[in-house]
Amino acid sequence: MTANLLTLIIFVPLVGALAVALFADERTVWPAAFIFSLLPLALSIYLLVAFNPHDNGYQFVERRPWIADFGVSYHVGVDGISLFLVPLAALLVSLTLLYASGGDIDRRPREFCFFVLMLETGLLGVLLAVDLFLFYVFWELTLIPIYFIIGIWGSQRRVYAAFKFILYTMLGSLLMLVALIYLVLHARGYLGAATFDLTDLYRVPLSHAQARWLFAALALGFAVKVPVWPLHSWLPDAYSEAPTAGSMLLGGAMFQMGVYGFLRFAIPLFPEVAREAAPLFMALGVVGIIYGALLALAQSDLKRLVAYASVSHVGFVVLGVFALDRFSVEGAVYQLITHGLSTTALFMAIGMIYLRRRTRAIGELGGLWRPAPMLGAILMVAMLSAVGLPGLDGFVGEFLVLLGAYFASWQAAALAVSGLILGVLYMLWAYERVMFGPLAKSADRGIADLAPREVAVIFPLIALMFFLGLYPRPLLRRIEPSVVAFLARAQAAPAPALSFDRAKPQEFAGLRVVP
Amino acid sequence: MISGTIGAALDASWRPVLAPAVVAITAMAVMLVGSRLGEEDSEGLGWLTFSGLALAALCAFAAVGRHAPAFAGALIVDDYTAFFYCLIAVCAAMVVLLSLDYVPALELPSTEYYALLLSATVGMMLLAAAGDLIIIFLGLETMSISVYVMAAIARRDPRSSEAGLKYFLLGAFSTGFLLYGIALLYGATGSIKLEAISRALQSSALAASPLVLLGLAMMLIGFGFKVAAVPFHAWTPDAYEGAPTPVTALMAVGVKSAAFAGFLRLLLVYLPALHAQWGGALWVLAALTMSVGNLVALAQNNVKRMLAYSAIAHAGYILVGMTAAGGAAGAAVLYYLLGYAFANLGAFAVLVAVERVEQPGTTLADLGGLAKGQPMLAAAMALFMLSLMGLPPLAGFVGKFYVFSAALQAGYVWLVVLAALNSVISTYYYARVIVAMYVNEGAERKLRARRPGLSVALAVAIAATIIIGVDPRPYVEMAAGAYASAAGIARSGVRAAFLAH
Amino acid sequence: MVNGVVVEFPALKLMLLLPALGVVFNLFLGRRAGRAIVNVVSVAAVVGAFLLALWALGELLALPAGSALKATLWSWIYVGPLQIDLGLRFDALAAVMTLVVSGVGSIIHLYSCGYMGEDPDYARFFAYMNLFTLSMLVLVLGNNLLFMFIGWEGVGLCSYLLIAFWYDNAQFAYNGRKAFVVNRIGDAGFLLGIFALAAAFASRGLWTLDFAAMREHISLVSSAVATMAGLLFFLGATGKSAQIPLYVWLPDAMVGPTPVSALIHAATMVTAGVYMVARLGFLYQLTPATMEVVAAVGAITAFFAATVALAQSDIKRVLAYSTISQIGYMFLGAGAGAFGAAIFHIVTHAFFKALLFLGAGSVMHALGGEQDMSRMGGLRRKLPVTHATMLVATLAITAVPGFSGFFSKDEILEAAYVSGHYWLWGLGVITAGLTGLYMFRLFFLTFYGRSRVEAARLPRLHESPAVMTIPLVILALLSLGGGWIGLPAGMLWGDRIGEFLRPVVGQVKSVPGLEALALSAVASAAALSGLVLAFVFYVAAPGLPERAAAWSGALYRALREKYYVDELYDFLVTRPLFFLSDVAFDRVIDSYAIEGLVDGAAAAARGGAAAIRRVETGNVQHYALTYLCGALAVLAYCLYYSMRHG
Amino acid sequence: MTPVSYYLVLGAALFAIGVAGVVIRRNLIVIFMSIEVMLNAVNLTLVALGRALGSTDGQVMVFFVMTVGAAEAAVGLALILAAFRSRHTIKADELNLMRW
Repeated sequence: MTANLLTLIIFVPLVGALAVALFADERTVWPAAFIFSLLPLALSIYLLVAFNPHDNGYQFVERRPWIADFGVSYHVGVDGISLFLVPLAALLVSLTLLYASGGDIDRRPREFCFFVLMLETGLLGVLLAVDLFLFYVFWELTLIPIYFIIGIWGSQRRVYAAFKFILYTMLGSLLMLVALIYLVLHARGYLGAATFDLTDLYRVPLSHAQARWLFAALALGFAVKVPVWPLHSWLPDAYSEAPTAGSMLLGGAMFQMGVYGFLRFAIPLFPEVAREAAPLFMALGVVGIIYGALLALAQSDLKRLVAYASVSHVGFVVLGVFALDRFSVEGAVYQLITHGLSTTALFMAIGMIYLRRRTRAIGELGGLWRPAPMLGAILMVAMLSAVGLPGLDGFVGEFLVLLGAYFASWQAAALAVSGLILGVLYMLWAYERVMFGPLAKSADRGIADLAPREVAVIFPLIALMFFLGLYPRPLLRRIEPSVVAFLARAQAAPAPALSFDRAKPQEFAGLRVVP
Repeated sequence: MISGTIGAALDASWRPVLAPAVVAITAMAVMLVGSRLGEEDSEGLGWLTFSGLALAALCAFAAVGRHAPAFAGALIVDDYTAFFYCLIAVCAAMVVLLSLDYVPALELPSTEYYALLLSATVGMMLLAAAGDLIIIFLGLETMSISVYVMAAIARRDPRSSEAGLKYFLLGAFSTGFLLYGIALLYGATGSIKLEAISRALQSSALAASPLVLLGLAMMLIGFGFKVAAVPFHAWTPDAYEGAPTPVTALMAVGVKSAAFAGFLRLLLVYLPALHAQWGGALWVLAALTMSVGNLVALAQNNVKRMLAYSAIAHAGYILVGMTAAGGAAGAAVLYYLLGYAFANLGAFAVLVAVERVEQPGTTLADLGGLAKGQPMLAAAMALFMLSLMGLPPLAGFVGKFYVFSAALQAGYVWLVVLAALNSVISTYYYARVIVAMYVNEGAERKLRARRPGLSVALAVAIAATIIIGVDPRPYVEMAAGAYASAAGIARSGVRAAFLAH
Repeated sequence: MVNGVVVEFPALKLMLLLPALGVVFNLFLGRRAGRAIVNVVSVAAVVGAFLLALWALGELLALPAGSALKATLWSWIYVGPLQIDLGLRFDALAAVMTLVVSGVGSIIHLYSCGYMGEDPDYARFFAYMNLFTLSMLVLVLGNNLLFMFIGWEGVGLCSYLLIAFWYDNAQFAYNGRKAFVVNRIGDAGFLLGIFALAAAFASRGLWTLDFAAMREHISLVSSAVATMAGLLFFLGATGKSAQIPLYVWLPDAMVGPTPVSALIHAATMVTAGVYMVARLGFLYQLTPATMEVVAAVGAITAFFAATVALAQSDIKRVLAYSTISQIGYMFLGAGAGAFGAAIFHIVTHAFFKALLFLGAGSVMHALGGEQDMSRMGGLRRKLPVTHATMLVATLAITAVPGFSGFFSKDEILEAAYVSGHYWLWGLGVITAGLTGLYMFRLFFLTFYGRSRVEAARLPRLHESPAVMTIPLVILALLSLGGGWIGLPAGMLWGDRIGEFLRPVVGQVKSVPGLEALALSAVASAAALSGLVLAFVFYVAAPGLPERAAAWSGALYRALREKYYVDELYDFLVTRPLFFLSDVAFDRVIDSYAIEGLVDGAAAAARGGAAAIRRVETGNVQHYALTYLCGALAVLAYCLYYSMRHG
Repeated sequence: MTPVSYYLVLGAALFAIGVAGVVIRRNLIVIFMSIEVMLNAVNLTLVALGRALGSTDGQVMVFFVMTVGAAEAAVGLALILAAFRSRHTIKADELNLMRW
């Protein structure tokens, strides 16, 4: 099984998607989809167990030619950076399906399950691809399902949000594609053969100008996805218009893609430029932290609030990645996991409120703790995790990020810390207005507390928050070697500045007729 | 096998025209049979046409593996020709499948319809195989005149006759330019044979002569019209919108492929010496075509008209590839046409399936709620839109990928960036179709009972769109081989250029 | 430290486990188990911790001075060279704090069983209380800064939860959040302090946040870094310990249940800042400037809060300001280098201030929740036990010689004087007088004079049940005798607590006996004169306060309105922040600038499309014209080309 | 002997006249006639060039053009007729059912 483990993990959901779409009926579709989503989860847990924590390279590598002539191969592998994101994505998809079946998705369940499972394949593929072409294919593959999920099951302005999302993402990804092709063509001049293999492309020397443009194109694609301020404006719309299940996937499992892109591709491929751009991105990260927090403070819709809070939190991640410090990068990777958990839990809790009250407007709610203390408690834990209370998961990553950022630039860390203060302010203010205070509206009085199935859905997340907050060591241990390897690349001296041989492409461009 | 037998039975010199000959004979057969049959038997005629085209597609293989002029250089037989024979025959056959429903429903005159379809196909094939300027002209006109009539064939629909008329007037107008170009080129080089022209232009003195330049410009203009390049595109939306839907499909796929076949052979294979001259013009045309096509498509509510602008936009992408020139570009364009053809045919097939008899033409509103009533049709349409959008792993993506590669390889970075930005714009209008089908509610409508032919066409289009994208290798090989054979360079030469070994 | 040994003592883990189990039990089973079982479990958890602490103390005392007990829960954050464990360290300083936390905590838990006797949410209450105990123990036992930070933020969280315990009241919820947010400001400073310190050590190759290791290698830290880190940590301390400028949350925190005020907002949590400063004494000693700041902020806060306390009519609010004032003393002591004295004052303060709050709680319990002193008076006969115990506490806080507060406060003032902070010493002495005045004002207004209790409440007026009065008595005894563990050096058994703490917090130079006596006399005189003044104002001549208030006019209003500091903060911080967030960012920058750019691009594309499609007029001749224009352009290009190259 | 350039210029002038006619005249029949003028201008050019080059290709070409022109004429007139039947007009600018 180990030989094809990653392939199984990636494609079992796709098989499930097709099976569900073709064979399931309204009654069996939810359990079927859920079971199909459990398979990759189980496999990825096996992956965790079997992973060798001392190896800093790719493990479980599978490599076979695909479009061999163009150097495209089906090359997948897992390292410490992606190791935990895989089971996380699988878990979140399972929980999303479980949650969605409870009333959140009330129509066209078959299509929904199809898209969610297809999305899972895309997500896992993005995390596991080592070949740039393969990566790009999966990257785009995630786009369509979530577009449908927002567009079909979203709320009022869903179409607008879906368009905004897809146009933003396409803008980034198509320029990225251009850059990737350019890079590969350029690399062929050195390697003798075209290759999309990441490990080969590391060896290609680039002129500074080339590296700068290529980095810019890749960074744009990834920055949109993260999103890095000021490219965030799709996010509040997408997060708030999507159905709860969609928000959970977007906020919990998809935001990692952009950061992952930086970690895996943009920075290691162009370390020199990345180092140059690092101060800029750190600054953008800090601006994002404060900007997102201030905007979250101004929101009157719970989902929009969490959306802007996400902008703020990914600011920490960006800061951590670009501080290019061992602590901060490891913290950023850790935050990829923890932010996914807390955002998912927050959206889930908000969804539970919405199912009961049919509103997400903070002003319409109040005093919900009285009728629904369990819901209140869960929302509290999720919020505390999000604001980085020590002892919960969010703190570990935030601490490491800030520590590393402090080493890189104490000013950045000092400014970023204000995000922690504002975080408590907007989260607890919203919490206070929703959960505390008198029961103002008669509609609030009758609402039910969590049903057992809802507890079952959210409990794994809460448990993980405590576990990851109190015992991060096993994760950090496995992440570390890959982070060290990443930093070694990121700090590497520029490749020997060979002069680029322009003659080679000319040969092809000016194909002459043989008389 | 069949092709082998037939091929062996015939004189070798007939091989190059085997496929068009089969089509032409079928056309005559259709006219003969059709005159004996009543209109109610149109489906039988359709199947007759289909089998002729299928046979022609097989016969196309008779041309494979050779590179030789035939009929004193009037036609060129090589893998390139075979590729386009095959592509054109398949496209035409698919259009027949689309028409099986449509012709009786709109009460079109079936005999004339199928005969014209076949003669248009003959013209396309000739254009693809043309080795001299006369055949280029003849092929173009055979194709065009047939299609003018086909566009106007729905006599009860005033828009159809208007479409035909406009197409005809502008087409004839454009023919004047093309012809003038032919005349000038002939005057400058003293030959109408492409080989000879190409040889003559090797001398730089001649290449710089104003006569050559003017001729080249006129040819660009003429072909620009046929491939719907901006600013010679104005006929496209009206003709596409007014023509009966299967005819629109033929225009979007067959006419376009054939025009590009001729255009590509002329410029890339025989006039690379003038690349310095036409490259810049094509650069501008490509940029304009992409941008205008995509932008105006944003504003369309009629799906056929939207697809017309989308066709313009795709012509722009193909022109990007042509601008790059070289082996990689040639192969990329061929591959692109392949993927583009099936996605478009599929989209038109869906339109045929959902179109109402009393009101031809489909607006976005008409697609509302399609996903609920006709989930398979909607899914298929979504797939085609995604392929046209250029999303992996569908054929449209790989095509774009190769075209971009070729252009980047030749150093046209900004043109490719512009193409990428245009692709972003295109996302919007393709996605709008998906939104219409999946998000919007529509009135419940009963669709015509579909004949199996249309379902077959849809299935083929779906399968091709996926397969060509997921495992592009054999098709890339095919495209690269075809172009290599035409360009007279070793197949490995193109491989070296286009692929990596 | 010099001769000390470190001994593994696994029972320390148990000390955390007990309250943790209490939390889990109360949260998940509390409602089902019923009130009696919840009471027993919750109190037992804390008492158990107290007994364990006593056991550990016994072990510790058996070891040579400067020894410590330790235990490690598990490894926590390990990244590269930085290895942070969840480690516990029970040295003299931790021992004192642990005993106070679990000891006073036990008493207050016991009291709560009575006080919360009718509240339906008892399970949640005790869950929070146990969680608080757990966090506080983590705070004092943590052997490194980061583990301590878990407790540090944990107590802040519990404080928030307990202030907002009666969440139906929107104001209470607001006050809870205010406390948390203000605390977080301090916490941010704490965190930055950690970074500064870690970076300073790391730059010299030492990767640690462990107190013992840092203390040992503190010489690696330059004094500039020490100053910066010290100030950052002190910012954290001002948040947690309600000092200027971050004290504003504490008076508002009084809306929580009274046992909470006693335990969290008087006895333990608010002194965490002092504990932290003492714990980091080795750092502060490197940087005299920071010490000055600490001392000055302490003394000024002490004075400032005391003046405000003079004019408040809410009994708990007076106590809150008195807490702020007393903690100011502690910082004065710490800033003067007398960390031992500061800790000593934590201990005595825990006794008498807890007692004061519990007494106030008892009064409120009797009056059905009344907190306004203008509706009390003459209660001494109805509430004899409360009255007696409150008297002891008031005498203790006033620092009347012999009572516990006297010894600790005396040590602090002496240290301030000895270290040359004469101005601050003077301020401390004046504050001592003010303390006597406002505390006895409280005492007299509550228990003496004419009864101003609302008639409706009179019939139900009763002394509290035994479960509440017994804790009062215990605390009264402690307030009375608790100071005797730290007599001036040379007197009877001398300064036991000071000697016990010395290996951890260091020693202050003392002054000759006679001079010390004089200093004590001055302070005591000030305190007693405050007492007498209060007697005159509120017992002998009850009309006087009103006249004094009228006479002082603006000053009195300023005092009553707490110097308008809340309003000032509102104007300077809160409103600008919300304006920035709501108007500047949400409505202008995000909606217009960023969103506008995006929607503008979309609109431009649509506009372009609308413009270009107009070319497509439907008139075939226009098409021909377009075509012609294109053709001419191509021809022109060719001409241009041939002219340039031909 | 008349230089070939005379013919070429005449051809170009005729072509331009044809183009102008297509763009300017509103009557569909006249537009169509203008197109014929364009074709014949090219024919003239071809013949002249063929003669100048001494090759027959030009003349051969002209035959084909004439043939195709005849086909176009047939088809074109039929289309104009069809349009007239349905719309009762042969004004180019009135045929604008489809636009934008």
